[in-house]
Amino acid sequence: MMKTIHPSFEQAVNEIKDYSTIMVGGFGLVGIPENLILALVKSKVKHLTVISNNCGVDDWGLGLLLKNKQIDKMIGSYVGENKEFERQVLAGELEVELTPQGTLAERIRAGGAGIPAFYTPAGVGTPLAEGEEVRTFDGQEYLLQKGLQADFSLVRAAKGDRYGNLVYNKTARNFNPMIAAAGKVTIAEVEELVEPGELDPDHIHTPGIYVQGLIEGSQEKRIERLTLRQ
Amino acid sequence: MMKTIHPSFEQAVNEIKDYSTIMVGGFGLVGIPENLILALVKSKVKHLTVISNNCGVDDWGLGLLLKNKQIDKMIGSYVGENKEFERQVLAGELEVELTPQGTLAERIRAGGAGIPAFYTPAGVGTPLAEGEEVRTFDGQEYLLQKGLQADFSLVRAAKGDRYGNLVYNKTARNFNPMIAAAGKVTIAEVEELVEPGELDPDHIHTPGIYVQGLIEGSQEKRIERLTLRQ
Amino acid sequence: MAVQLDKAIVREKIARRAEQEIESGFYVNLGIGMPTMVANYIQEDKEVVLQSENGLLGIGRSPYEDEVDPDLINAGKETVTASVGASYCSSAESFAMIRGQHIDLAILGGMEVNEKGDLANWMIPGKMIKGMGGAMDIVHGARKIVIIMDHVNKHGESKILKQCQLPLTGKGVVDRIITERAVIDVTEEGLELVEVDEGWTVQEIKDSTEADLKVHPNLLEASF
Amino acid sequence: MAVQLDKAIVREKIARRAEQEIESGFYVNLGIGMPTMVANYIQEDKEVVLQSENGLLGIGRSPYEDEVDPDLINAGKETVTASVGASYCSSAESFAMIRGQHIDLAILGGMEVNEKGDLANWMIPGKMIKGMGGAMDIVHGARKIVIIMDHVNKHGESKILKQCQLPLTGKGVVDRIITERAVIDVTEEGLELVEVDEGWTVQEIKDSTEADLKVHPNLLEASF
Repeated sequence: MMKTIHPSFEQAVNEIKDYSTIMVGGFGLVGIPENLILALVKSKVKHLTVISNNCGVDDWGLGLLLKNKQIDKMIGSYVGENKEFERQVLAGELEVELTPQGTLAERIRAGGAGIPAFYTPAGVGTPLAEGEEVRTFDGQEYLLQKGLQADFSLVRAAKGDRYGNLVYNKTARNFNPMIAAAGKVTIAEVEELVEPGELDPDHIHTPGIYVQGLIEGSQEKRIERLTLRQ
Repeated sequence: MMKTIHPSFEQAVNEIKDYSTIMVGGFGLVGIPENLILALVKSKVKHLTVISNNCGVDDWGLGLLLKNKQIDKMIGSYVGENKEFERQVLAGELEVELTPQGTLAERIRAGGAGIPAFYTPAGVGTPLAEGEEVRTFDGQEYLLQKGLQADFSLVRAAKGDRYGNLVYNKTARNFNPMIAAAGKVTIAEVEELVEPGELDPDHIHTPGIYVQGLIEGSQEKRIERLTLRQ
Repeated sequence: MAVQLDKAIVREKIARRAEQEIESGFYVNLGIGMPTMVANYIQEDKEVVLQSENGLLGIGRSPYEDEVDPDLINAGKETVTASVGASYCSSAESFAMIRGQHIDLAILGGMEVNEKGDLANWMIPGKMIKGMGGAMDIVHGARKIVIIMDHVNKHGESKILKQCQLPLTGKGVVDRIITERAVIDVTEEGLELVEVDEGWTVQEIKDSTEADLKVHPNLLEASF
Repeated sequence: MAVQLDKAIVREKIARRAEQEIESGFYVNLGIGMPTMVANYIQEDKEVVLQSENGLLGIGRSPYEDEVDPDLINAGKETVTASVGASYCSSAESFAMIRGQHIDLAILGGMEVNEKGDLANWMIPGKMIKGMGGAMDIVHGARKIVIIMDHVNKHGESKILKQCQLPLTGKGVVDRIITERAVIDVTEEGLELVEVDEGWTVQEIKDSTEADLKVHPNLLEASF
């Protein structure tokens, strides 16, 4: 069915209020909803809890929200590309919860899929297991991990139709499908908005049921580590 | 990388021995690996534990294995289409474990994904919860469910390439992707075998890593309930 | 013959009333059997997406003969078409949608419902167990669960009980019951009669219902 | 300058030896940094599929300038191409592959390994925490875990210890350690020296290794 097509990025993020928990798709700078993030920066909404694999770089992606001190807490797996991140953590301005990447992906998937908790081997015998529930199945130890949900999910897709169906391009898929499903309200920034019926029903990565609003946006697609064949 | 392309269905199921646990894709008669099942019937392998959503009908699909008394135990969600099934259960010849369909799908997915156990609301407060672990998260009760794996998984796809990448057609996808991932050895019956590179890498439903062997087969595709527009 | 005609009329009446539960913008799962019939009565001005738990989001109408694809069925194993904008997915993804509460409404059949919203609709002890299919997942997944069924069984006994006698499908899962006689809501304080069909009095509904019924202050009479 | 050259030679030597762990027919995950270099030395007659945990099964060579797609990177965030027969997937599916033990081999970097195969490679207390990325999942997922690292740290101290001092990435997860001096297996009875590089004696390896080393009866000397 027809979803909201937002007239501007400002309006797309308009409902996101202080103290919201947001999930943001992407791995590094690949597959991030660039313009939705820029709109959040402009909105000056603050005290956000952000769930995303990384936290951008100092001058792009979620790094911009960070620089603007809009983030209170970050849940991710790798935040090493960002100096301001380090500064804020050491200064006690930013709370950080680091979680293994596969655990993060599965926790988000579980959140969208109505699975409250599951067991995974990652983290057993490490500092992550301290104070956590460890349980043995078939002689192997596993950690209990809980599903994650968000008030708002921001994702980026290559194409989206007006019914909210999304397809992603190459490794820009990454965390986007699970994040789309785990948000109470999911807003998709698409490179190309198409009509229902234009996407092959066998090729849709995110079914429209998970998406509440869409907006077309043109992407800079900054490259973090250009590596060429010599 | 190049996977085994079996020269015959007999050879494709050759490794399956008595007392094996096998998973078989399909929902009703849709998406079942017809010829692999027929080859299993011919092989006379017995004492099988079969994990599949349904158990075919009396004269087609897994119903043929059943009629041949090759199945000791069946794990599925709905077996109501099969009179021989009823007879064998009442005669104590067949053990049956019924599990909610969504729980079955998730247990198989967990088995392939290295998740030993997870919690789900389905079955709480019903006879299924008797003797099982019930646990409360955020005020809601959930049942612990364990992942399922198989010695052999038999799936059917519309297309497969020689690297084992598979794509499914419409609702013939159903349980096949999870079953492909949860088998120690997965054999795919494909309607069309193509060369690596012919399938769009963005459209592959089952990555080749999950598939050990393939064989091309032509399908009858019997229809259980032909329903036409008047 | 007369009885059968009555049965068809009763089923249509229930299906038409159940259709009113569907709001434009809803994603809906319809159970096998009578609930599937509800699709025939969905008003054209409503935008509704029907989900089938075997991996189809966007069930279309039944196919013409030359449109039949044996790979395209609904959860009742009937041949269907896909609507414009539909998508296919695996059973795991399909139940992720359901379990994750992305479906707005499920309309399911019932054998028994009790005062606390417990539902029994999957097995009769002593009869062959067919299996629960997706029902146990759906009753915990969809945001609203509406049960449609005959008010009484073939012996004339109430199917709306103080306590379910049959093994449960789910505990405290039902939001509303629609029968050919009445619409009853499950509330924190028990069952509440909200609508009575024409030809029935409140007293007759109470008399044919084993469970206790409060009457909604704004009860609709002769409502459908 | 001489030191840097030495470093490059050492890294290449380790990478070339690590390549020998890869059998034709393997699905392999290569960690960020030195492990990624191993890809450059994979012999052409081996059929190998490289997995990248950000959702690519089938990493190809680096792109020429006109082939660069900003949407196509490896887990080290470097631009790559996809090999013929590759496929893309979500991060959840990618780690399902890993956790479900579908990856034959992972080659990862290490800071410390101990006698029981414990690995530390993600954080140094007091220094900024960057995060563990996918390492904690991979060490429990791939069927064989090979750690490649310098034999000693920049102070000349052994990185192969009786007890790891740094916070662990995984407990009892390492199968084999490859350094520029030796190849050491983790066995039920502790560490076992299986190969010694040319220019080193068994005694020198023992002296530069804090952990106890048994010597394999068929030890290979000057092996790489």
